[in-house]
Amino acid sequence: MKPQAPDNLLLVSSSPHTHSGSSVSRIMADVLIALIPAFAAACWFFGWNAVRLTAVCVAACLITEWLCRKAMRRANTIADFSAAVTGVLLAFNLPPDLPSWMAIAGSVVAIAIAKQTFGGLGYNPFNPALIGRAFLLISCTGAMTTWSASNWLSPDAITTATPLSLVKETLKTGDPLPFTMTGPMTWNFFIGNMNGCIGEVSAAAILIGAAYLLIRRVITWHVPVAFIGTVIIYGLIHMTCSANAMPVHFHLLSGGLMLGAFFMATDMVTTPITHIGLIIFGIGCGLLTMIIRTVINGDYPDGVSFAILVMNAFTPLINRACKRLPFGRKK
Amino acid sequence: MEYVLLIIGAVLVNNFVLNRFLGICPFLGVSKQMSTAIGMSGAVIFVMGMAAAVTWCIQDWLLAPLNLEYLQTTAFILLIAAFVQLVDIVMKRFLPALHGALGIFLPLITTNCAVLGVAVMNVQNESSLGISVLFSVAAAVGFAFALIIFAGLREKIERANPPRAFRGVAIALVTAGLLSLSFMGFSGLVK
Amino acid sequence: MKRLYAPFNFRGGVSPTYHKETTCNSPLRELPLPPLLTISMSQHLGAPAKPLVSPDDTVVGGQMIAAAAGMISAAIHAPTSGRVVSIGDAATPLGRPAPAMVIEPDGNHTWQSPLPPITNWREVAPRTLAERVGAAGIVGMGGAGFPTHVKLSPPADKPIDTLIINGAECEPYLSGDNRILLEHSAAVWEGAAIIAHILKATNIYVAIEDNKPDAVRAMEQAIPADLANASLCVLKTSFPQGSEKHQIFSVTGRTVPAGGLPMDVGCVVENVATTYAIRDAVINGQPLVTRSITVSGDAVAAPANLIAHIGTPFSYLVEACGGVSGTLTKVVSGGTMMGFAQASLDVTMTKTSSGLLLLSPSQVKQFTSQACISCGRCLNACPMRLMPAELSQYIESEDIANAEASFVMDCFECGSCAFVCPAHRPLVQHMRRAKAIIMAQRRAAGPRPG
Amino acid sequence: MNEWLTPIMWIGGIGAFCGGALALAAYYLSVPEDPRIEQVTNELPGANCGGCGFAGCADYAKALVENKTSPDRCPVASSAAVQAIGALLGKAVVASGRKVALVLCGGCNTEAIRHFSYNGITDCAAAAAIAGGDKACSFGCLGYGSCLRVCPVNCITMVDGVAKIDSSACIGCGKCVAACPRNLIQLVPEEAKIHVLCSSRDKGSVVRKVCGVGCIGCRICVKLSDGAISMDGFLAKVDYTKPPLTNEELVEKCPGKCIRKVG
Repeated sequence: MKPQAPDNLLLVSSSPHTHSGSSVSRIMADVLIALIPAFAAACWFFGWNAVRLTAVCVAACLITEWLCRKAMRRANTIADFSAAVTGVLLAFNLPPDLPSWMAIAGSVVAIAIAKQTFGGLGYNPFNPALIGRAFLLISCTGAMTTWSASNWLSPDAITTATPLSLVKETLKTGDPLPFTMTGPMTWNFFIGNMNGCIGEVSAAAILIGAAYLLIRRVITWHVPVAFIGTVIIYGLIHMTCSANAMPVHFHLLSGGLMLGAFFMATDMVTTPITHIGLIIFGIGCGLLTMIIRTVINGDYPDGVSFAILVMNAFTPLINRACKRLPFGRKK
Repeated sequence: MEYVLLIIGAVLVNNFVLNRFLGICPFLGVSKQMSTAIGMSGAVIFVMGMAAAVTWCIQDWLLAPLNLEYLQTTAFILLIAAFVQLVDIVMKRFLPALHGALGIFLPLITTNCAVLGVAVMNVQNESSLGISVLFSVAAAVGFAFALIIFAGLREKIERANPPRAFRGVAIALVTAGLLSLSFMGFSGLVK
Repeated sequence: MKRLYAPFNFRGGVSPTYHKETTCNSPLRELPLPPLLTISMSQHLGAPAKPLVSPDDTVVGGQMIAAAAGMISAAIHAPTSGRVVSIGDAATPLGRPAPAMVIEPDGNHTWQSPLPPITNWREVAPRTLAERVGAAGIVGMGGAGFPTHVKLSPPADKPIDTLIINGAECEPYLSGDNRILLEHSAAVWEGAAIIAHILKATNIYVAIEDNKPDAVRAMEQAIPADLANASLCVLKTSFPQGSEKHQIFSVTGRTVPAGGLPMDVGCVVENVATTYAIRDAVINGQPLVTRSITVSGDAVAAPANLIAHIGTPFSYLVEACGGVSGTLTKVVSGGTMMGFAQASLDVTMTKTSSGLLLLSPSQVKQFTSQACISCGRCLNACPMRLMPAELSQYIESEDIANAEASFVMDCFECGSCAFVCPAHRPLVQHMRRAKAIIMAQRRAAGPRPG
Repeated sequence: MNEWLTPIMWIGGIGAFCGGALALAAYYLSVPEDPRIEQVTNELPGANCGGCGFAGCADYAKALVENKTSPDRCPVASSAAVQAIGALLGKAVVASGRKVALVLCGGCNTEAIRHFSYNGITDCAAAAAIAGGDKACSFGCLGYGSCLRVCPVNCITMVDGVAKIDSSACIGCGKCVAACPRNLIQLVPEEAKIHVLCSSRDKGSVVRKVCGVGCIGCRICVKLSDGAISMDGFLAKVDYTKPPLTNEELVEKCPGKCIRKVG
């Protein structure tokens, strides 16, 4: 006769037997909520294309994630929303006219290669969305740097470049700066009325989302402050050294700086873990961004995504260097 | 300023490993541990600097005057091979711990295309002896830079949980590819 | 005037939901003897006690039934008169089985304490009093179970100037210490005075978290006029405020060095229940055979604070509180942060059982551990300023040497890291595992020099 | 000089110079190394399993040559290899027969009960530290695979909550023996096929409550086995120093169903 186990087995686990209730999916959901204002701004400025790209990227990311987990015979992780966050962030880093198939290709690379190859969320050394973008930028350079005309300059000066690339191209040919940051121009830049990737144009919308993340304590101030602070300091020094320098607020409001500083460089998985490490990370991002932006010979007008990726590579080294001493221990 | 640009160019922009894809074998081989990566970095910087000097002397004092430039590759390989063997013997005698740590990879520098590559590049650029050595050392520092970053990353991915098919070198190669992708952002900064 | 607010507060820590309102107003109630007592020989930190009686012997209440085995050990006394049924292995609340003595009470409760009362303790040598504490089998009743007489006999080169009576009770649900502070305020002060006399300590603090205003008021009013330098220290409510090292920091600003003891910075911390037991042992000559225990949780019908005999089965405590209500999924001995989950209710209480929690499915979630997303929350929560995220990854990849180099041995398993972890990683269990492996390695390597 | 002689001369000259320099360096800077280390390393299996207690085959070979250990420490090497090493070192060695690891527990999920449900890390030692482990039998295999993870040849699988070792693939390195917190794994001679698959020292009445295939201490096997099985308290144990058991009657007659033929 076989022994019978009692009907109602008690659950036994290690302490603690209570939990704060936080979860990965809650964190990712907060990031998605924080991206809503930027999405609204994208829809306002780019219309149907913003919806199309975001939908395509999110769908492609989710499907890729599902397929990868299936192929690896592991538990499904769509429910933690991390793939959705990657999809939205990737979409926000794409120009409005990018063909859908390219967006899909970028999403597949982001999830399949940059994330699931390493075993999924938590193991990836690089930010998947940024890998997707860098992949597209290098493989489909033309499409990734084509911008539909918008009215961010005066209507008679319609241009098909982002402010950053316009500045860089002009300086490369030796011409003076193409425009000055007047009051209305700054306002346009701030609300997002300019050419650029769909989610990065509106600093105002991103700041609203960032405030939500800070209040919800999903992100800490360290990376954004160090990142943006470094950009400001570098920008000020650059202005005093060079006659052909754009003002600091141009650098703050153009390109992917705001989106990068608040949403990409704060990705927990790929950034250092200690506060000091995060500050070093932010400073590194700021420096590299400005080097790529201001060295005229460079191939790329904006350096935010590459700067963050390079600093992602440095993250293990920063973690190694920034260990802290426990309570009661001395050097 | 020219020298600074030369160094930045060799380290960041035209990095031997991440941009020119030279020296991949030791890059993958010794990056598993930070300690060996640092040891290897030292060895490569030393060997590349010295090899540049030796090959420059052979090129400018022997091959060029005798119009034997077509022997360049053969002569360089011969010299570098002998030189690395010498370093190996000296290190085994005087730095046995480092020698043990580097293991097979020190002799592998012999056939490392990065060493030959830098020597050939110096000839192509018609650099002076000083510039040749500086460029070689900078290139080696770039190699070391990439190697150490990669060692840090590998310690992280060592703890990752890739699917069975990607375990080991496969995931290391994927990571190296992504690292290279990240460094593409520097392209064009320095010619 | 004697109330002061803690001038410091340790860094880190968490704020769990305390659930104290269920029992904090329920007075201590004495529980009758159960039909069988199973008294573990391992009720304290250190070597298990050596039984002094054999099966079928009869014992009287207060009789020493097991003697301390070595320096770090404690004596055990019979809670009542009766017959020794058997001595054999039994489960302990800490999980590991240990030798235990089963006593069947005879119902007469004949009591004959071997310890004469000492009422004039002020004239008695500190050494004699410390020996009395040892003879009464008193151990740290906050949870660690460190034999108290050892703590009260510091070496001559470590003078003690500060005594802190730990009334923080920072664990969720528990309110036994709170009740002692409220109901026996004067006795706790007297106990504190005895300990201060033993240690020749000049400053006495009773430290209470600010979520127990009643206890603070009661203790403030009860400060004896003749006790110089005694004050009531109100601490910020934060887990783990009850940890010795952190309480010393909060109260005095002193940092106990890693691997060191409070006596290294001239402090001794005693739990409220221990202080009360010390007073009983000295003034009434009572060995430690009962203790306060909070029976709480949402799966028990009538949560209460009880005074129960050591060796009482948990099932008996539950019955005394109206039995199980609803679905019972988890039984925890101690608090929810650092307590131990029990395999069954057959386990019996010991000198360190401060609480028995019965939790329903709504309070207990089963989690699957995910990969660390390095959010860094555990770093902010860790009161020892460790890096649990990193440590757990080392341990997961079996890199115990690196974990040791990253100070895993400094972890005291408070659970703050696992409490905040969004990936639900069993961080404490990882730490425990690494610590066990390292301890085994150290034992195998033999005693370390020095 | 003609077109082909010049390059040959120069390359030859450079080569000769380098060769000379190397020869000199090798001569003056050489580090003496015992040639037997390499020979011994060649004889070792090269599995680098660490079963000998050294950091790998080369390390073991070095220790062997330096006379710090004995050649029979390698669990993997064939007896011929051990003899060869002994010959190299000038030592007489008696090679022991091949040993394989065996899990002495048959309490799978359908036979042995679990008395609570465990939620935590998948590691036997960690699980055993919490309320004594979830298997009701305090001697039984917990099934959280600590042995499986340390096996250098991946020959352990978890079958229905109990570790099973593929004896044909096992190299007998003994890592799993050390990894099991319940000390259930033992190295047994490969020829032995009939085993007592139980390690419970509990009384029969206790065993019956928690496991359907546990040793109840009935002693029937002791009588049948002609001294090859003896009682250790309430547990029957096979004496593996005696010739392997062949009597299949043991398997049929065991009332606890814990004597089984394996492999």
